[in-house]
Amino acid sequence: MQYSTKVMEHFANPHNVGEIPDADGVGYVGNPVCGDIMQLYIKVQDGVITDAKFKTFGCGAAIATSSMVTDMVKGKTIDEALKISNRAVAEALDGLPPVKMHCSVLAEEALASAIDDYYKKRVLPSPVKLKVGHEHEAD
Amino acid sequence: MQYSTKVMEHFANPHNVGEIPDADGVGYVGNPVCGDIMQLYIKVQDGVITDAKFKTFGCGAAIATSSMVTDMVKGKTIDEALKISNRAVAEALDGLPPVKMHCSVLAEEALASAIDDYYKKRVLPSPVKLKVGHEHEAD
Amino acid sequence: MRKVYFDHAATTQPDRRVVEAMLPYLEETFGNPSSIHDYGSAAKEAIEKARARVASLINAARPEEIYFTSSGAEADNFALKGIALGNQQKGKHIVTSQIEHHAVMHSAQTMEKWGFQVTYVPVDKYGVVDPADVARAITPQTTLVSIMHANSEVGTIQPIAEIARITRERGVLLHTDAVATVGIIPVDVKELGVDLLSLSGHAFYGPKGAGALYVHKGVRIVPFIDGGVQEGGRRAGTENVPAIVGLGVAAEIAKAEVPGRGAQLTPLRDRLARGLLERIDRVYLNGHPTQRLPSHVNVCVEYIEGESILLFLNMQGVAASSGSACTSRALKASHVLTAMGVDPALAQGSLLFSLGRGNTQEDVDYVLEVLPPIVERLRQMSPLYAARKDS
Amino acid sequence: MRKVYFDHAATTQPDRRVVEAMLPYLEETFGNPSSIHDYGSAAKEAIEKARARVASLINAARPEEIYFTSSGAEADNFALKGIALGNQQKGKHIVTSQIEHHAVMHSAQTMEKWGFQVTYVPVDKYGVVDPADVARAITPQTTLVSIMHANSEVGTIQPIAEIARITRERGVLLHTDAVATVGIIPVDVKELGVDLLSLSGHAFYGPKGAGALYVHKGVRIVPFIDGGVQEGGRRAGTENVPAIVGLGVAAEIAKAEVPGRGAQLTPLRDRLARGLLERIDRVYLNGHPTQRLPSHVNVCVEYIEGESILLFLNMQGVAASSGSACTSRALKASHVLTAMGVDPALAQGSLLFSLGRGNTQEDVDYVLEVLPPIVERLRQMSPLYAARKDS
Ligand SMILES: Cc1ncc(COP(=O)(O)O)c(C=O)c1O
Ligand SMILES: Cc1ncc(COP(=O)(O)O)c(C=O)c1O
Repeated sequence: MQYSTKVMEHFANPHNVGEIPDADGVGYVGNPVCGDIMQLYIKVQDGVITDAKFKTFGCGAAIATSSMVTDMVKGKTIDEALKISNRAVAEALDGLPPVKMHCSVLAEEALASAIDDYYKKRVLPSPVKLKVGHEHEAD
Repeated sequence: MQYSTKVMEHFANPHNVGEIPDADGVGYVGNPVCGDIMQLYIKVQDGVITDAKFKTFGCGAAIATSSMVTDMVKGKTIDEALKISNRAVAEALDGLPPVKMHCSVLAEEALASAIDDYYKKRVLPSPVKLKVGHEHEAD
Repeated sequence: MRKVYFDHAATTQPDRRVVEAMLPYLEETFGNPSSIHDYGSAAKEAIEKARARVASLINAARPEEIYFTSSGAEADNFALKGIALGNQQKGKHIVTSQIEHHAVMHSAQTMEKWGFQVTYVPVDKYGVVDPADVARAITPQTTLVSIMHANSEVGTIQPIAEIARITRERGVLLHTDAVATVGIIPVDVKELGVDLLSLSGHAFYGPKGAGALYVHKGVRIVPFIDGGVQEGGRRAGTENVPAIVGLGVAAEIAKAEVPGRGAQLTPLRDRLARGLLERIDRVYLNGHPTQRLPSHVNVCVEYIEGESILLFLNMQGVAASSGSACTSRALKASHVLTAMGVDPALAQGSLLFSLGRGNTQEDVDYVLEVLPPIVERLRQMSPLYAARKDS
Repeated sequence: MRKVYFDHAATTQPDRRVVEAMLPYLEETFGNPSSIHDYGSAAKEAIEKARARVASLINAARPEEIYFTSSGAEADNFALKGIALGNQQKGKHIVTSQIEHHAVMHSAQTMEKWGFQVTYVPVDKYGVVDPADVARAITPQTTLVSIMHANSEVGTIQPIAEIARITRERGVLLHTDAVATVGIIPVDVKELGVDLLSLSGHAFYGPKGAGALYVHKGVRIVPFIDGGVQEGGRRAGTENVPAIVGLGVAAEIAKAEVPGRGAQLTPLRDRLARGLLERIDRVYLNGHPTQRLPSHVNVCVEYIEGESILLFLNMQGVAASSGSACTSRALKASHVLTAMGVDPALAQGSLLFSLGRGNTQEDVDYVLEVLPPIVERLRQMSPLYAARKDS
């Protein structure tokens, strides 16, 4: 498989694996039939994401993008985090094989889903437009 | 080219090349468009073919079958000669590649044409049924 | 680190004798077999010798019944499209199964776009086609039935001889994709009763770049690659002489060695299968318990995904696959497991260990040692595993 | 006896560096490029490197525009059938010429059976297609024009860039069969302006078993060999890794050497052509006097037939051909010479000497020495020669 060294590093030793029991937002995207599920937990303080963790069922790229996106959001404001595109995640991993780009999309969506959950939990209008009817439809 | 040794011998040093100026019968079959022409001369004495010669325009197999058929008819009666089939010529050459079998047909036809000419010259009814409308139609 | 190659279903390492036989044809004896000079004749002779050897391996009556192709996939395309197009005045219906290799399946789908009807017969949970289903699927318009000899993912062997009795009675041609069996287990076209059979050199210690289609004499088939007069006018393109020579030698070696290969592989296969079931919970064996190749162990590991397991195995020196090599870069679950009724989520965790003649008991034991911790680690990362423990 | 190989149009001897580059992939690095382990990655990397090299040789913008095939013939079939079937919603008409290689011509004829319309544009007596004829042949239903870059029998080079201006203006795709030119003379897909281009490794000191089709990005083409996801899903079958590696190295070598090859071959070609005309009466040179390959000398020798000359030449150690290797075992006169208006009887006496980089002036002089007595001898046997002398 033509994964970059960076992808393989994050796959072999992923950062931020686990759950946050008292998370402020939890995202859950994908489904087992498609072969990828990401569960992403965020902790938010004063509009800033202070911690992020994930659990992922999926291929090497799915695990690596989960690891990378949780790294990237930490310390960012919610608004900044929402601007992290799937391309940015892929680029931070020195690229993904074309057939694996959907994993970076999933990572972006998992993050959006977690932020959406954060707003919902606080009964605030969510700025997140979740994609529906997509192959990896938000749960 | 998968010619037998026998074919190559007859091709490289063909027997009976030439013309018989006072031939008793001359056959001429094939046409240049098809890539093969055989001209076959016979000398007949008391119903026996005493000599045969040929000139051929054509591939290796055309030349080798000409050489072989002229060898085979010498000393044979007309009736015996008419029984020489194209298969017999091909077998005498230890076989021909499938795409070259038509050359042995041409040799059979050249012989038939020469015998037919022999009867015609003597104003006798010819026992030969020349094939017409064939790719190598008798001339 | 130990290196264990358990991906013989994807490709095999060419035999040293195969490679050595090829070498002169890579450089010295380089003529075009169609040329009518000594360079050409030498090449032509070499491919005719190879043709006879391949014919002999599968017990074909005549070497001319063997048409060389560039791969098993090309042989499959040739068989399906060549027969369907060549016999369409009789009808435009073909029958195949739901578990064929993509080369057959996608050829059939292409033919549907061309206006042909295709029936895809199902399989049971072991991956076996029921000959009665084939019999029911045949209509007066049917020209061809194509059922693979053994499935390359799960190793299940199909009842081809039984199916052949039906196709013969019904006057329908029978093709079998035998890429997974030729050179691995005994294959005899007369015993099987097939009209066409695909094989591929690299599947049995031969070279890449050479496969073949057996076409029984008299069968009406149109060329797939149009062009010159090579292969009796039925397959154009300058012949890949070195690869064809290599295929011939691989066939010769296989003829001698195949009878012994099962006896070597079966105990290893069974040790591996048993070990996996014992050491890892929630692991399921796929395929038929007895009607199976001696080489294949296909399992589903619940809660995790196949590729991630393979990547970790690779870091430990173990080469395996998640099923068909052709789909291992694709996204969807194996169509074979799906057809067998395996739950789609479970099918994502499929692993294929395909053994070959170089493998030893130490290889098996090494895999049994390194795999359980990998599975455990990935399960710890899996939301499905967590959810299952919660419930 | 001296050995002279003058049949480079049929095939060439692979370069030593090509063969050496292939060796590791025959045995050691045997993985399937689709496999996701180190064995697979090593193979995958090797073919991607080769792809970049082939792209560079023909100045393709992107390596992904190169699809590996098993031969030039397969590339031609892929181009014609893949484009015609992939774009049939636009129309079912294609334009080609009367002098194409059989791989193109017979593909076009097959497509006629499938209900496509094909226009075969003529050539002039030098074998040149008139771009105005192509322009006239294009209809609103036309999807593809396929005109070869240089004819492999007579060596005439076609005005592809001019034709490209027309096809681009008319919104029609342009394919060129460049098997006779890539690696022999400079070929640049951007300068030519083509959308698709076929090439073949064994034509330019590369291995048999590897060709390629260049497909400009965005062009709609359906797969020819259906199956797995190899070659971006556009060409199935396990890749012939060693041959592809060899093709890559041949491309790299050609990139460096092609600029010099013309200068080496042209004087030899001209010496041979001049010598034949001087030493044998009733010999006619075929092809264009200047717009021609540096390698080809094609002549017709009146009153005798080509194969018999070739057999005698072979006995003297000289390997030549009567035209396309694909037809040299067939019966009919060359369709190329016929399209050029050569008298059919004369066309039976066609000879092609195709020179390559190993050839020397001594080779040329040797042929000029041995050929005249052969011609004389066969003419003495020929009834046509006798008839001509009589008249
Ligand atoms: C112009 C041309 N096209 C196509 C081909 C077929 O290529 P291959 O021999 O690789 O099948 C040839 C073969 O020499 C050729 O000369
Ligand atoms: C059953 C089956 N059919 C066809 C093929 C395709 O053969 P090839 O890899 O030679 O293209 C394979 C490949 O492994 C296979 O397993």
